[in-house]
Amino acid sequence: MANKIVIDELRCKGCALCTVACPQNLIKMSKELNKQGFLPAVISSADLERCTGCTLCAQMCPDVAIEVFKGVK
Amino acid sequence: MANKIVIDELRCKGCALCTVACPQNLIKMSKELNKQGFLPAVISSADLERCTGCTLCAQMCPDVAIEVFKGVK
Amino acid sequence: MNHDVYMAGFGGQGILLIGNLLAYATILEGNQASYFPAYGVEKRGGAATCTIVMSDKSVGSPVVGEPEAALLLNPLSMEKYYSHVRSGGFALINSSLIDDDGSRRTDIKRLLIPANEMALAIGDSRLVNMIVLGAYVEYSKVVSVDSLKEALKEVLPERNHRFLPMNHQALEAGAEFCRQAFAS
Amino acid sequence: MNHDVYMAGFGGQGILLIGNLLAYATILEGNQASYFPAYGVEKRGGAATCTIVMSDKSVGSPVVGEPEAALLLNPLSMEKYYSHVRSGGFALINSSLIDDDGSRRTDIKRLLIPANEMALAIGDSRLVNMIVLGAYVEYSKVVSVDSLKEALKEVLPERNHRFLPMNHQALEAGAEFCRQAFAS
Amino acid sequence: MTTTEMKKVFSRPDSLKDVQTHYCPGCQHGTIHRLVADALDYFGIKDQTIGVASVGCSVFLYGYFDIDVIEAPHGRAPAVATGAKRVHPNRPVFTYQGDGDLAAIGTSEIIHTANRGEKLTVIFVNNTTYGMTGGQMAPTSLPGQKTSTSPEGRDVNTDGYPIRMAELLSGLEGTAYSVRVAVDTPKHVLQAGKAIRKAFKTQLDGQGFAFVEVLATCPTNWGMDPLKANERIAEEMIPCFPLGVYKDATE
Amino acid sequence: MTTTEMKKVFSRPDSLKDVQTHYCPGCQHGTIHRLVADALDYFGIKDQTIGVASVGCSVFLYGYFDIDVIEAPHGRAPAVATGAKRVHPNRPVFTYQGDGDLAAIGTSEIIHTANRGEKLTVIFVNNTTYGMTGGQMAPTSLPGQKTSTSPEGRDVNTDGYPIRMAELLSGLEGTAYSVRVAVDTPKHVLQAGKAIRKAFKTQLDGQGFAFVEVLATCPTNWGMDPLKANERIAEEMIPCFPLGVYKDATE
Amino acid sequence: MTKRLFVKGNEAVAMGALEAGCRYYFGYPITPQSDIPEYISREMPKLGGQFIQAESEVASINMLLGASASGARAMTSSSSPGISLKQEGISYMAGSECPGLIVNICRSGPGLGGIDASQADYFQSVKGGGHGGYHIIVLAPDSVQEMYDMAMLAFDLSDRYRVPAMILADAVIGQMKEGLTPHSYVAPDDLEVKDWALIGDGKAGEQKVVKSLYLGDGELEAHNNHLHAKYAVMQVKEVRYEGVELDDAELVVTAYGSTARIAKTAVRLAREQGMKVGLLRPITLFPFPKAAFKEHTSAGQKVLCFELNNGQMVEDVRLSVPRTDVSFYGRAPGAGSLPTPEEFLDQIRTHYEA
Amino acid sequence: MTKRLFVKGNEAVAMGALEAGCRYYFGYPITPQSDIPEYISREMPKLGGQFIQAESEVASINMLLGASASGARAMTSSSSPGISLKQEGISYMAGSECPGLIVNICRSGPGLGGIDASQADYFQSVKGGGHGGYHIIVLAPDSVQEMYDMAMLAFDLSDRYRVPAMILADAVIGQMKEGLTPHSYVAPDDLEVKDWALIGDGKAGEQKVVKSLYLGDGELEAHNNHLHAKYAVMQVKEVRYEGVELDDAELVVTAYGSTARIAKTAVRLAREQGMKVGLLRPITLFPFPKAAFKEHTSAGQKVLCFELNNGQMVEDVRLSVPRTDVSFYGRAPGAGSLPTPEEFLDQIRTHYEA
Ligand SMILES: Cc1ncc(C[n+]2csc(CCOP(=O)(O)OP(=O)(O)O)c2C)c(N)n1
Ligand SMILES: Cc1ncc(C[n+]2csc(CCOP(=O)(O)OP(=O)(O)O)c2C)c(N)n1
Ligand code: SF4
Ligand code: SF4
Ligand code: SF4
Ligand code: SF4
Ligand code: SF4
Ligand code: SF4
Ligand SMILES: [Mg+2]
Ligand SMILES: [Mg+2]
Repeated sequence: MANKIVIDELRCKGCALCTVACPQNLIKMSKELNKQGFLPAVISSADLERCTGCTLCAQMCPDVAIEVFKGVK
Repeated sequence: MANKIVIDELRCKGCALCTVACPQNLIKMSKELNKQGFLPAVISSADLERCTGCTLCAQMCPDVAIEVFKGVK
Repeated sequence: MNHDVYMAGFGGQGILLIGNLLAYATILEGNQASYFPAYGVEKRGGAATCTIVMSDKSVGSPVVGEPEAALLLNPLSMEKYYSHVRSGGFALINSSLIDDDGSRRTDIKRLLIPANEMALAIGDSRLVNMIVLGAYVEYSKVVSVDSLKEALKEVLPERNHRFLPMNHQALEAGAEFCRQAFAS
Repeated sequence: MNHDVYMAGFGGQGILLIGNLLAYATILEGNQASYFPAYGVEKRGGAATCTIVMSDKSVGSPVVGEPEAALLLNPLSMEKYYSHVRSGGFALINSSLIDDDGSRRTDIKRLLIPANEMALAIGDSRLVNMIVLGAYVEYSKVVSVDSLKEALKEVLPERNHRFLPMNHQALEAGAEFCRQAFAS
Repeated sequence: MTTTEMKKVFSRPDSLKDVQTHYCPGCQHGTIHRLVADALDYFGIKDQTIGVASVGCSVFLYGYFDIDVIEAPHGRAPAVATGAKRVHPNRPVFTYQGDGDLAAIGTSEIIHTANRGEKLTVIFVNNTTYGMTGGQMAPTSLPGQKTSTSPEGRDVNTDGYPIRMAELLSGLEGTAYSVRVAVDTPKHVLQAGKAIRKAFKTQLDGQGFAFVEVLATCPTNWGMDPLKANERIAEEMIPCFPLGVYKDATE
Repeated sequence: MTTTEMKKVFSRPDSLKDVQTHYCPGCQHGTIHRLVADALDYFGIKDQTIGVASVGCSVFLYGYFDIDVIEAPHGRAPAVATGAKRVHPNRPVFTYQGDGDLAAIGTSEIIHTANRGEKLTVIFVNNTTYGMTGGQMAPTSLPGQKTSTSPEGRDVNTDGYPIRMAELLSGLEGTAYSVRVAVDTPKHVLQAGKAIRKAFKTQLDGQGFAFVEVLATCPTNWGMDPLKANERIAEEMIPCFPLGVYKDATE
Repeated sequence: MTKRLFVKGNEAVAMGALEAGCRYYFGYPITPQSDIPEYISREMPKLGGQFIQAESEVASINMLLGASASGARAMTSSSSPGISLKQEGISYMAGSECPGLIVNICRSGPGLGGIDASQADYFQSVKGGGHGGYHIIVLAPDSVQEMYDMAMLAFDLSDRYRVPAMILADAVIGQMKEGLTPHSYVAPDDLEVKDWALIGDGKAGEQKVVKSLYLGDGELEAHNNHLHAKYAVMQVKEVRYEGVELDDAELVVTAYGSTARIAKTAVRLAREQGMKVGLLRPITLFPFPKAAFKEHTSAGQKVLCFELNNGQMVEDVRLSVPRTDVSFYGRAPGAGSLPTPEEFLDQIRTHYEA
Repeated sequence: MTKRLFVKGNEAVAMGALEAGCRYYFGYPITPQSDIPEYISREMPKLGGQFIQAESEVASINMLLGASASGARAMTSSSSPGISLKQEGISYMAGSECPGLIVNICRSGPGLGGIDASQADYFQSVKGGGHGGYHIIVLAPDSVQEMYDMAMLAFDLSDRYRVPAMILADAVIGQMKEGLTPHSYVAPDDLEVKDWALIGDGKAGEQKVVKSLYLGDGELEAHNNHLHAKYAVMQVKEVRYEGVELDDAELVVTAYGSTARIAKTAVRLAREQGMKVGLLRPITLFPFPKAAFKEHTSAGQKVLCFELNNGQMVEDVRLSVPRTDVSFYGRAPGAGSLPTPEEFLDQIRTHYEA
């Protein structure tokens, strides 16, 4: 079982609300602008490993830029 | 000591609210139309004798057609 | 046929009812009629007036400056409207309440009718309007008394139909009074 | 004197500020100027454009169909407005963001300026607007750089006056770039 | 015994002109006018007071009160009064509004005026109908009440519920005093008089917005004689609109 | 491990179009849109539902929701929705309104629509300011809040008090459900989602008027970054606008 | 339905609307039109429709917008001050192309004014009292029969063009009783299903939006031009007027609604006195019968315009025939201010002889 | 106060109003005029006045009525949809002869439309968007300086005639920044103490009533005639317009406000190209400069009217000079819909050469 999130970089407006929502503190803000001029949220593959699929980051995202997947046994 | 009320026949619209307000039941409705076409409230001189000057009739009169006087000792 | 009549009195004298009745009777006879009430903000106690225009063609103005006939039921109406009656026209004056006999005008026909007394004689002071209407149609022949009766049946709610006979009596009495007056 | 310039970029590039500055400097020099912003419902992220008209007489239309000069700061502006520049006019193109070098038009003067890079070189990416403005006034001479500096002092709130030197540097850099470009 | 030995203990207040009103027989607008005038007399403020008339049977306020009056559009008296009060913060200003005026078209104005805590006195005459226009359903009409626009009686499922303004406004912080009274018995009339006086005192003391809802009759549009109409207040209205002080933040 | 072994547990609801919104970064209109769309998905009513857009930052509702939409004049969404619902009693109808729209200009409409017990769902986004027009004072602005029309901060003595709509509407008989939620934490978001679902269920069950007030940010006009703005909800808004169910007559 | 009835104009317009299939009424009481909601509150439930007494005129017009956007035939009615309050909503309906019937039984103003007949809302009705330079269809019945007939016509025109329609009358036409011959409503063949409206016919994914917001570059300009193109079509196709003895008229009297009724008698009296006078009565005030005025003044006839106001329609007459001699006789509205046929006759004589 | 400032038109009108002694502002936010309440909310407290952000436009106009009836100089401002909502209140102010300033920074409609500049509220402003056939004074500034100056003028005219005054501008004039030379307000000598108002000067028993209700026979008619008599005086005494190179003009261009600014440049360009073209810019839209149009077209000049709408002021031009050849070129408002001087120049050339 493994879980993951996918952040749609194009939709993300860089508000950072997901970063404080994640109980595991997995999401960080990028230092590089996306095409719209925002600094999007990112998650490293290392951190992704620790994702519990709790969806809390996605719940908070105003731009519905996060999809969450849960591993099926 | 004696008390009295004065009903302004011209102002009275014959609503009869004063008649039920008087604890002594002193006020009656006339059988004759006044100039405006209403049957005004009247009080007989006999009944006037029994007036306590309580002002309740006047309190109820929507047309402020009643004045109340109280006898001064 | 082309007639008009102005009716005025105080609220409660039943002016609007007879106005309606007259117009409706006209329509029942296959002619055209308009009924136009004047109404005020003050619903009660104020003046009640209306104009009926009757014609065998379509009715033009529902408003008339100098009516052919006027039914004047109280002193205020007499004061305000008597002078407007068209020269050659007709005024019906409720002499029970109006002192002025209108004799200053010689260019119109007048009928002084003690409508309140007559109504009381029939048994109900509220019949003043019917008496006056009866007299007017007798004079003008704009509609028949029968048409008025028919109209009345339709205008009065069923539950009040027991008052029909009294009303008929008042209409007849008014008509009769008029006949007598002009016969003499 | 009778000049006009159109400026366009995206919100946040500081277009409206330099528009204000230019118009205000014009007024400080005793001439007339109008500043007209176009604004949208979408405050952020959308386009920001404004038109400045400068004259020694009273300014007529604050709106211009074919501007004498255009300062184009992002690709969208280039796409939309480049073709409107008056024949014989001038276009200042931020080559840091705009790939199109505008060479298809030969009837106007062009200056490609790598404003973003220049701004970063001075130390703040937000200075793009000042660099462009410096270049424009160097080219057009509508106002002196000194007037712009004076205007800037008035327009910037006191607490931001510590940024004045940096802004001055950017204005000068833009002007210098323009001088160089047209000298060569 | 001569008149000189007698003291007048009840007479027409000075603030009320000595004229006949146009109100129908038994209509309690007259009673409420008198109570308001009594309050103006009591505080001696007749010459300072500004009355704001609303549109309803009481639109002729200026004809009855001997005070300065501004006539407001239907429902807007609280806004007009706000304008007047801001200009003359030291003059007492009151509005006098019916239930159609205040609780229907003027809902927004009364709520926000109360919420701003404007230092005004509002006299609200709830007679469960639009009197002036001929007895249409009001927001305060009782469930089942037959009116000219609810011929089968007010149906709460489609027409809504009688709205309780005294309660509603008491939920706003700007409201300093909110009370409901009636004028159907001498006792209630005396209480109503006190409430109205207190509503003016609240304003004079600068304590905020003061609201008095008065349950009253409209015999004409209720199709009842004045006595029957008066009885309806206790029988039908008070059960739906309980009397009482809903808020008193003046202490 | 491949994707095929994974189950999507959170994704964009069907009722929401797959487009970028015009909202500012961190603006919680987006969150609330998503929650409403989730509810429409949940009940499978996307193709029946009529949304009534108000005037405010959310005016482009039709651009984001894949449902039929009527655009109402500022403040009038409840009246427009009433018209629509009476014509289509079996279609779910909701309004989506800001605090300027609903609690200022639209006060009268929201109160009477609730009082009539219209079977509607109202989503009320309280961000204590007029977002779209550039951050003016709203009826819900907090005491002392600096806005573009209260540069020294809202002064309750002249500007009035923050108005509490969830409480106010719960005082009306026609209101079946009135609740206040927030979207500042994942927990609150989940609660808000439930409340919104319940507000639709109330309508679908024909139980009356359902109202959900959502406390949300306007980072732009508050002059705060999205995180700071989000914190303000717990720090300043909730103390003034307590969360909770104010009325639930659906049982 | 052929029995001749004797009813008020206000009742007739309500009857006509119901006969035309109007099933939603939203209104707020105001004299002198309250007979309309009163009648409808009695009759609508029998037809399975909805009568809502709204909390205000503003709410009413917006409920109408909602019902119209939902595909229904619906209406509101009011009188002058109430109609003023509806102006924002009317502009929205015009902008979002929502049909619907608005009845204005005009009373005297400005402000609270009085409750007597008035024609002082002409400008408001035909020039657009609301913002944004739209127009609505404006019909001016002059009899109880027309109140009935035009309720139907108003719905048909309104649906055909997706333009709100107003019936503009006053206390004379609204309070007057006359004979009325009711008849069954027959929908015109060309009326289409309102597939622009939220009638619930959509397949999944076919979103319908009713709105007046157009923010893209040029979108709103195009929308406005589209609206004005519709007005231009109506100007050609939908003008209605009545001509009375115009053929040999040397003086053309014009008036609408209540004053037209009075003018009809005045014109008859003038004819009786040998004056060659005719009447041109605009029935559609918007679109205005410009061409009719041109036609009937082409041979140098003069025009005399009567109104119950200080001069409004006369401007449209003048704009229709700029080179014609157009005179105006108006009466400012208010209690006791109804002109009489005799009064109009005097004016006719003066202008005829001049 | 002689320093030259660089400010927005919206700010200028607010500054002018405050300088003219306006101490009460009541308004509700709406783009593109929110700078006005924002400016006043900052500045009014310093002057001891009151700024109220009302709950709606309806409340604002009625607060204004209350303040005006209480004798104060007071104002409101809004933009098109909000102005529509004020129509009932404006009619009441007109009827009860309450002066006061209403600013309309007109935006594009109908309905929600857009926020761009528009002149489509001309009819609403000058013909009376509200009920009852009244008029208000309407001033159309075309520069930031005039926004300032006309705020003062509006208060003076409004007080002098007891007629509400409107400043009608749009996003071009309101959002534009230009130089402004402020100056001190000097009250005209003829302005009287407002002893009709509730200014608290009364002796006991001298009741003051501000109302628009007139129910006695003939009272309202007389009142309306009184109002219209004032309008007639204003028509003679208070017309203002600007003429540019009219003396030898063969084609008279006319436009007001924003389009007049654009037209000014177009006329200059035309002159540069040798065309004899002038500009007649109405400054008072009501009263309208009829006589000026007569004067400047008496020798057969043609007129070309520019508007940012589908044709409104052009009707008043045509009514002013019915026998003159009047052409119209309009642009329906909306985003991206501002005409340019070049565009107007093309039109001038076409009509000049025709
Ligand atoms: C804008 C507007 N709408 C409607 C009216 C008509 N109108 C006059 S009074 C009134 C209602 C009066 O009822 P209420 O306020 O209860 O006062 P009451 O007569 O019962 O004392 C209405 C609807 C109006 N004058 N103005
Ligand atoms: C009649 C009218 N008045 C004012 C406006 C301007 N206006 C547009 S949105 C808005 C307020 C928006 O605030 P809110 O409802 O709180 O929504 P938000 O943008 O904060 O989500 C205002 C005043 C308008 N469009 N129409
Ligand atoms: S799903 Fe939960 S654990 Fe995973 S990134 Fe989001 S918040 Fe963190
Ligand atoms: S919450 Fe959404 S929009 Fe905000 S930073 Fe995270 S992914 Fe981006
Ligand atoms: S004063 Fe009292 S006792 Fe005397 S009549 Fe009146 S109510 Fe009766
Ligand atoms: S209460 Fe007054 S009006 Fe009524 S009957 Fe008695 S005296 Fe007459
Ligand atoms: S109609 Fe009713 S409220 Fe109006 S005066 Fe008559 S009784 Fe009083
Ligand atoms: S202005 Fe405020 S409410 Fe509007 S989109 Fe931006 S953050 Fe959201
Ligand atoms: Mg009432
Ligand atoms: Mg908001």
